Amino acid sequence: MVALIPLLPALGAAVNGLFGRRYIKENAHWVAVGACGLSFLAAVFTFTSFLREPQSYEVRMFEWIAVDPLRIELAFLVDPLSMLMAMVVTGVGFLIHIYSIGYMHGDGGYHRYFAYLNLFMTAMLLLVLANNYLLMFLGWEGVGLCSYLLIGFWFHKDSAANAAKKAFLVNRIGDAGFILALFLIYGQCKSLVFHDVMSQAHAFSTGLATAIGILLFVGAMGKSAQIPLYVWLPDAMEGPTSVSALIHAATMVTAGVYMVARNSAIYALAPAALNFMASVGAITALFAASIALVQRDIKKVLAYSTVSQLGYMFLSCGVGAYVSGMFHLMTHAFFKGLLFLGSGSVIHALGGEQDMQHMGGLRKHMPITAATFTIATLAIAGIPPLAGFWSKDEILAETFKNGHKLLWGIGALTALMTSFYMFRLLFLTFYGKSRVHHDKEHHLHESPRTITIPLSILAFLSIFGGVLPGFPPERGWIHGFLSPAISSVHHAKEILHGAAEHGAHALSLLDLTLMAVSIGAALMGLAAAWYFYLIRPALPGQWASRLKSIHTLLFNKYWVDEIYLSVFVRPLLKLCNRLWDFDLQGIDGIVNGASRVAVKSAEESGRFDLKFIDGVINDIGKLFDKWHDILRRWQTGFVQNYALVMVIGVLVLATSMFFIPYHF
Amino acid sequence: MNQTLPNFPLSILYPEMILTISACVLIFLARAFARAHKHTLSSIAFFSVIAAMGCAGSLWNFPRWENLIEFFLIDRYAIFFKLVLLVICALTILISKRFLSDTDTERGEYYGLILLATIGMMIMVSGADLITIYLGLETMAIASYILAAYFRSDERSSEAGLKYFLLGAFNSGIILYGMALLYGATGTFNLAEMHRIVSGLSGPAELRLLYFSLILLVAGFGFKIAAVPFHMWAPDVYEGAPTPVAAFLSAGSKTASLAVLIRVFTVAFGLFTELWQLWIAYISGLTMLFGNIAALRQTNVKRMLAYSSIAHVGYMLLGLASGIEMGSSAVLMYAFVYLFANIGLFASLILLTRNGVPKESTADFSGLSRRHPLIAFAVTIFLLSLTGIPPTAGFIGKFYLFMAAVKSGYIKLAVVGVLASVISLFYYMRIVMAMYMEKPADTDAAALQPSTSLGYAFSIMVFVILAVGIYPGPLLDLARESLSSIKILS
Amino acid sequence: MTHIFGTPILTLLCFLPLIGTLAIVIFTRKDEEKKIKNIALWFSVAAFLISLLILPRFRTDTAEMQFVERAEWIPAIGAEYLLGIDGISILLILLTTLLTVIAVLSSSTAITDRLKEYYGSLLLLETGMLGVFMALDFVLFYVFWEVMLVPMYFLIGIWGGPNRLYAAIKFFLYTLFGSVLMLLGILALYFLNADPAFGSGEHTFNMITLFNVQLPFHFQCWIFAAFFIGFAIKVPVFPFHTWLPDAHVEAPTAGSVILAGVLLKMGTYGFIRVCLPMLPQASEFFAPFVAVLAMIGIVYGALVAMAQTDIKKLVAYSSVSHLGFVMLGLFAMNSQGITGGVLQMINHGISTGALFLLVGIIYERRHTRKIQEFGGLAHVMPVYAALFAVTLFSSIGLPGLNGFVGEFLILLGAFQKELWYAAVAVSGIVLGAGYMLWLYQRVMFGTVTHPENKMLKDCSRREVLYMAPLIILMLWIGIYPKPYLRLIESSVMGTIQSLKRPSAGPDLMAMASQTPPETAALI
Amino acid sequence: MNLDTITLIFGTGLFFIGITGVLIRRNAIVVLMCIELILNGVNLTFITFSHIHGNLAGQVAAIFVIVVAAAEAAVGLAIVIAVFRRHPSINIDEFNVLKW
Repeated sequence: MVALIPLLPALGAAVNGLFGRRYIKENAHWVAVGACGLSFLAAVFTFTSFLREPQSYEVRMFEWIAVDPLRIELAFLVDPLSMLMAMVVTGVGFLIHIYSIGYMHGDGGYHRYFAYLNLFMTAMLLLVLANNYLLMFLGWEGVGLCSYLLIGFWFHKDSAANAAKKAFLVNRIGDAGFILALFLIYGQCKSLVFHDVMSQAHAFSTGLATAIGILLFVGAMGKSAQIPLYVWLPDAMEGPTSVSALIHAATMVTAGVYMVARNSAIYALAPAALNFMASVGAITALFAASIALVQRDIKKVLAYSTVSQLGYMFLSCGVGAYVSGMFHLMTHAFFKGLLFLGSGSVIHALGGEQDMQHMGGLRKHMPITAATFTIATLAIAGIPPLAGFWSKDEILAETFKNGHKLLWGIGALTALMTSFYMFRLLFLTFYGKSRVHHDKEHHLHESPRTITIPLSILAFLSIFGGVLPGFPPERGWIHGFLSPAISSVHHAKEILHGAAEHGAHALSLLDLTLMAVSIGAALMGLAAAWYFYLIRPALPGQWASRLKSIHTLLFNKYWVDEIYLSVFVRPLLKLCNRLWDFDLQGIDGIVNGASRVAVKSAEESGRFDLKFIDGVINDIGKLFDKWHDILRRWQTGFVQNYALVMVIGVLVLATSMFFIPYHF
Repeated sequence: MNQTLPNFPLSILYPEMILTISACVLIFLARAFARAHKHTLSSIAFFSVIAAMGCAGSLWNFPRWENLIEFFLIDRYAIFFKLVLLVICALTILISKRFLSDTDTERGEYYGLILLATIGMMIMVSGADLITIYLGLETMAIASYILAAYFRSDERSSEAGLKYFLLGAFNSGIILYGMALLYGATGTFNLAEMHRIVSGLSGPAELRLLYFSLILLVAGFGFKIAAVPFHMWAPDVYEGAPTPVAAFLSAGSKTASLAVLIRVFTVAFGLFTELWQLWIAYISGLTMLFGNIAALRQTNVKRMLAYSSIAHVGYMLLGLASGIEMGSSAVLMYAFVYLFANIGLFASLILLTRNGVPKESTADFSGLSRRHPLIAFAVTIFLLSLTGIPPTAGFIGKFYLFMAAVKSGYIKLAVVGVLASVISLFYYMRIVMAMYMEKPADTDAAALQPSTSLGYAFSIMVFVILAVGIYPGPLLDLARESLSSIKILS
Repeated sequence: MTHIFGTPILTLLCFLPLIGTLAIVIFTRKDEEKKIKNIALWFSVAAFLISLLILPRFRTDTAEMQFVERAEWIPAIGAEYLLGIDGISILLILLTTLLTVIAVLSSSTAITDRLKEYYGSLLLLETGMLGVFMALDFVLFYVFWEVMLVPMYFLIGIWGGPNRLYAAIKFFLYTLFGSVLMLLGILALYFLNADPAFGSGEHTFNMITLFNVQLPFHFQCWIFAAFFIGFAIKVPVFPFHTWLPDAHVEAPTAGSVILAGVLLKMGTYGFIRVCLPMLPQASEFFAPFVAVLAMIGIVYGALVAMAQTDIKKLVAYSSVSHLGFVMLGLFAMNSQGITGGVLQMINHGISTGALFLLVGIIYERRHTRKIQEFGGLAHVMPVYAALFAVTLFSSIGLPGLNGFVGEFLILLGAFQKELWYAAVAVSGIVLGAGYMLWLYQRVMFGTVTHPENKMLKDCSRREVLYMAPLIILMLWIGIYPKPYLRLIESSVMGTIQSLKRPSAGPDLMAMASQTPPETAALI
Repeated sequence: MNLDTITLIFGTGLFFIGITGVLIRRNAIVVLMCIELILNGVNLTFITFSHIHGNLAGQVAAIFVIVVAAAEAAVGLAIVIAVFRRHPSINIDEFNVLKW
């Protein structure tokens, strides 16, 4: 049953991939959605049976790579963490599949799109269900591949093709870290199965654990778009919006968080790695949020917002609150998925327009989209009692309680900014006066039902996702469900932090204060956005010109892309060209570099003006040619010279007795 | 030398006698045949060589091959070389026919001189006595001078003859002086006796004489086999001489002189083995390098072949330097293997000659594969064999040589050797390139028609090269056996 | 055991293509194109089927040579006709026969001139390659090793690109240079083995006997150096690689496929067949040196590939990089490394072979390989783009495809040998993705900029047919490599066992000084 | 210094004079004569050694050499004449069509 979860989408992908172009064409969605739906059902089935009997188990398929003593199986692990992820992935995935039917309708690569999407589901499910690191890595790279394919789905656009390549390459850098971590783990444990590694993790030295932790986090940086490897995610918005929702918001980008949570046992031994992770997370959150403040492209804002929210998740994991991180991962999947889908609905309605300056007042034309979008905005901004509030607040609280006051401050500030830019987005898009081009205005329409139904379902989840599994969430079902998977870490954390846990059992005054701060931040952001964009729409422009330097800096995203380009990419290419020159001239030349002198001296003697007629062998050839020329010039044609050479030969032989130690 | 001729079976002299009679017939009675019977001339020559070959072969198991006549040995070593020389002679006759009729110079003297030179060579390899050797050598040399200058009307041929003669005669003087000193040191001309006496020599004066005679003989025979630095005549003579003559000289006179060199040095200079091996080693290295580098960009294929034959002598000397047992049998092997490819290439030059106009540049080979694929294939096999690429005989020859060199510890020399053969690949492959990868140079290049005799020659040579390359065992055994007969002499 | 259906199977397999060559030469006329092609195809398919026939009888539980065939050849020097295979060679043999079939198929429209010579050379080449992988006698090995140079030289030189003469002679010269040094190494081994102090005391070129030779360290080093140059040029290991781009670029498609797919493997095969088992201590000693060269090759190859403007050249340089991985794996000298190295040999044969085929497909249509001449091909040739994509991802080691399994094992092996090896090599993976994806973007993505490209036909049925087995293999090895790994396993273990063999100790060194001059001279 | 030594020295002298002549004289005929000088030097040496060793072998050799030298000279002159027919000079340094 577990095997079916990834297998079904794989089949769907294969069918659509092989036969889509010729035979299936417009009906590709039946295959894809069917496969995904069945996969979801399988996940639900597994999940419920797991709930009945909450005991982790592994399902072995076959031996994948076996070279003594390395044995790696294709096997699945069913435990709370993987089940939660599987549910999120298949659930959200299924919704987005449905959404895509409407969204991608009429696209030339319809079957291709669904094949990729199914392939993505397979890879992602392998990633979350894997029972060992290598299989996880397979999924990890697999989702990268699908991300590449889907970002570049409209490959006729150069920007899309570039973005796809960038995504894959940046991810590969991260993957390099991942795989090195994998080697370190194997070197220590002689196994790559999670279970074996976790049971031996306590024996890791701090240094090793830190190295592994940081390398794994490098992998996560790539996949989950953290500084400095976040640059691909904003560009990834070149793909279809449904893809952005599924891959670049709800599922794939959160793989890093999942992976970190999966390795909690190792991180527990590496406080330095944790601190590093928390700091990176917090800085990323703030950094991305600040960029999001001024972006005009609706998807770009959402993209930076995703980066920022992912920063939150790593902050959470970094301070040891893995469960909170996972919780936020789940709620984020709901509301960010919803936001993207909503924006997709808008873009769809506007015929591809993504600039918010050409939107406004869309509420009237597309009520369902507007309503669900508003819900999602409220959720992400952290307005209680929506889902986002609970998870975000929990992260901030955990950060504060674990003693990272500065990080908490950053987090709170980010929350304020999040609220501001999200409401800015909401107001600019759906409220206020319409700035839509006139020729587009009368085309405006609400999206078809395949789009609105997923929106509604996600909206529901965004509202209740936080409290549905129990109130307050900290003591709710999810936490109870997840903590066994991360129990080892709690154990370790107790050793590390002593009694840090004790406050979690009741809503203390501290909790309430922190909660108030985050609500306050959210509301402040809301109010500011309201003032700026609904009451005084001229104000943002004025501020922008007044704070021109900051605005330019933010608007250009700190020029990070440009810096990367000039610091890494261009020099690398230059190096490549240099090396090529070297290859053309150098290596063959080096071989006889020393002998060149001989050639030179031969040339100097003036008689030789040889062109290399055949040009057949480069420099060695030339060298021999020179010698050839010298040697054959000895052959003067004069008989007496020949006789002289003979006589000299005899004389040399005769005198050699003085040099050869030979005794009569 | 107060020997009365013993009662020996005349059959041991049959090969030489057959050839002599045939040569006399050809030279003196050629006029009688007139021009109408051109086929007869070459047929007489060819079949007498075949008959001689048969007689020589039948001597292989001759029961008492030690000192039957004191100055004329019929040991397996001699027979092996006689057979090789007769093969060379036969092939030369086969390839000459077309060339001579093309240039309208087919005369009895030509074949007669070829046979005479062969007789000289055969006497050389049978020589058990310095005087016999000298006589054989001069018989060969005088005939070759004339052959080189055979095209009287051709400036280049005459010049080649003149140069060959002047230098050859000069060299005879050197060899003779070496022999005189050797005689002075030992008081005998007989090699076997010399061997006995030399091992007992102790007086410094005698040793010094021996030493200088060694130097002179190295130079003298070095000249004959065209080893650096005594090689200078070879390129000019081969280029100028008529093509079949060049083939004959580069294969025959070299092989014969090498045979004598091995015999004289191993037998007479056993005392100095290490010394002359060292010299030969140096000469070998120089020769390999020089020959190959000088051949590198020759556009005249004949001249290129001249240099390449110098280079191949270098390889053979490598074997000689590597000791008596394995090294010398490798030399025998190589000499045999080399002759086919070498004559084959000269033959291809003959084939290209059109209406008496020599086509000797690399460019003349262009597009040969389209004009005559089989010939192109054969030439490729010859070239591969010369380079030493399996599955040709040349590979086995080189392999065995390098094996001997490694065995006796001449690693550096072996490295030089293998690198030199890599260099040689370059110029050999240029011909392959021209044949297969370039368009025919002249537009009227119709399909080439090899004459029957040339066709036979080509087939024989290709067959032998491939057969020896694939299954060299018998030849190796043959070479070893013939060499072991030298030891019986000593 | 050695006979299947009453025939000595290896001999049959090895010489079947040669018979094909002769059949073409003798029984066809120049203008009977169809007949020539059919003969070539059937003979290559027959060879492939025979190689498959071997598979079920192949025992995976032993490192011994199997199907050994033995006959007298040159008794005077102890050379025999000795064939046999083990787990390493059988895979390479299968790869060879498969790629030859594909090469024949892929040539049917690409080659229009001098078909007789072409297919004859191709089949002759196959005999040479198979012989190298089967020969267990050094002389025989060397003979096959050289024999295959000649047809390859012709393939490049006659049917190659504009600069083919240069490329052909360069290929020939480089390889010959290497192999003659190898020859000296072989001879040295031969004579040292004849010394009872080190080996079996007999004069033999039998590799199985020579596996047990135990040489003193300094002998090993010299012999290793000789073999190293021979094999490294073939592989090619940086900095001996400069012949490769030229040869690849100029060779016709089938030539490149065979060259990349099989010929390069002969170098690595040589390392694993000769250097590791016969010269264990020297291998151990030189391993860091080789590993460094391999790593330079990995990174350097990738970087230079990135600068290329010619697709084929790019693929050629990528081979330098990939073969660097193989070398790194082999010289990690542990089970994962060597297994990965061997598997990667196969993988590289499949994926780079496929890449060359793909390049050939568009070259045939457009007669250019310049990257800037293309763009947006995915619009006009969707199937082609898809095939290219799978191949490309296989080449850059995407998990789930064949390249990953090999690379992972290699990296794991390298990591266990020396931590930083893996760290450096991993960068090669990143760069590999870089140049390949950039290539793909420039060729496939974007809009169709050149009007000539608008009318390009997508892959024909024949082209898909010969790509299909490669694609299937990529997926198969990627997802379920176990059968392949099992084939390799015992032989690799055997190699590792022999690596642990002690060298001739100091007491033997003392004996060496009293050995006969023939060995003492080597010192 | 006995007679043998003197004749030996004399023979050697002839030999070297001949060699020098070959190396420096340009006229083909003169070179031919110098070669004869070499051979005569050799003959003298043979005969002297024959005397020293007390056997006849050396003298026999000398006779052989004289005979062969005559033949050689005949052939050589013929060649020189053949060349002279085409070329109005017998200066051997003017014959260098064949070189390099």
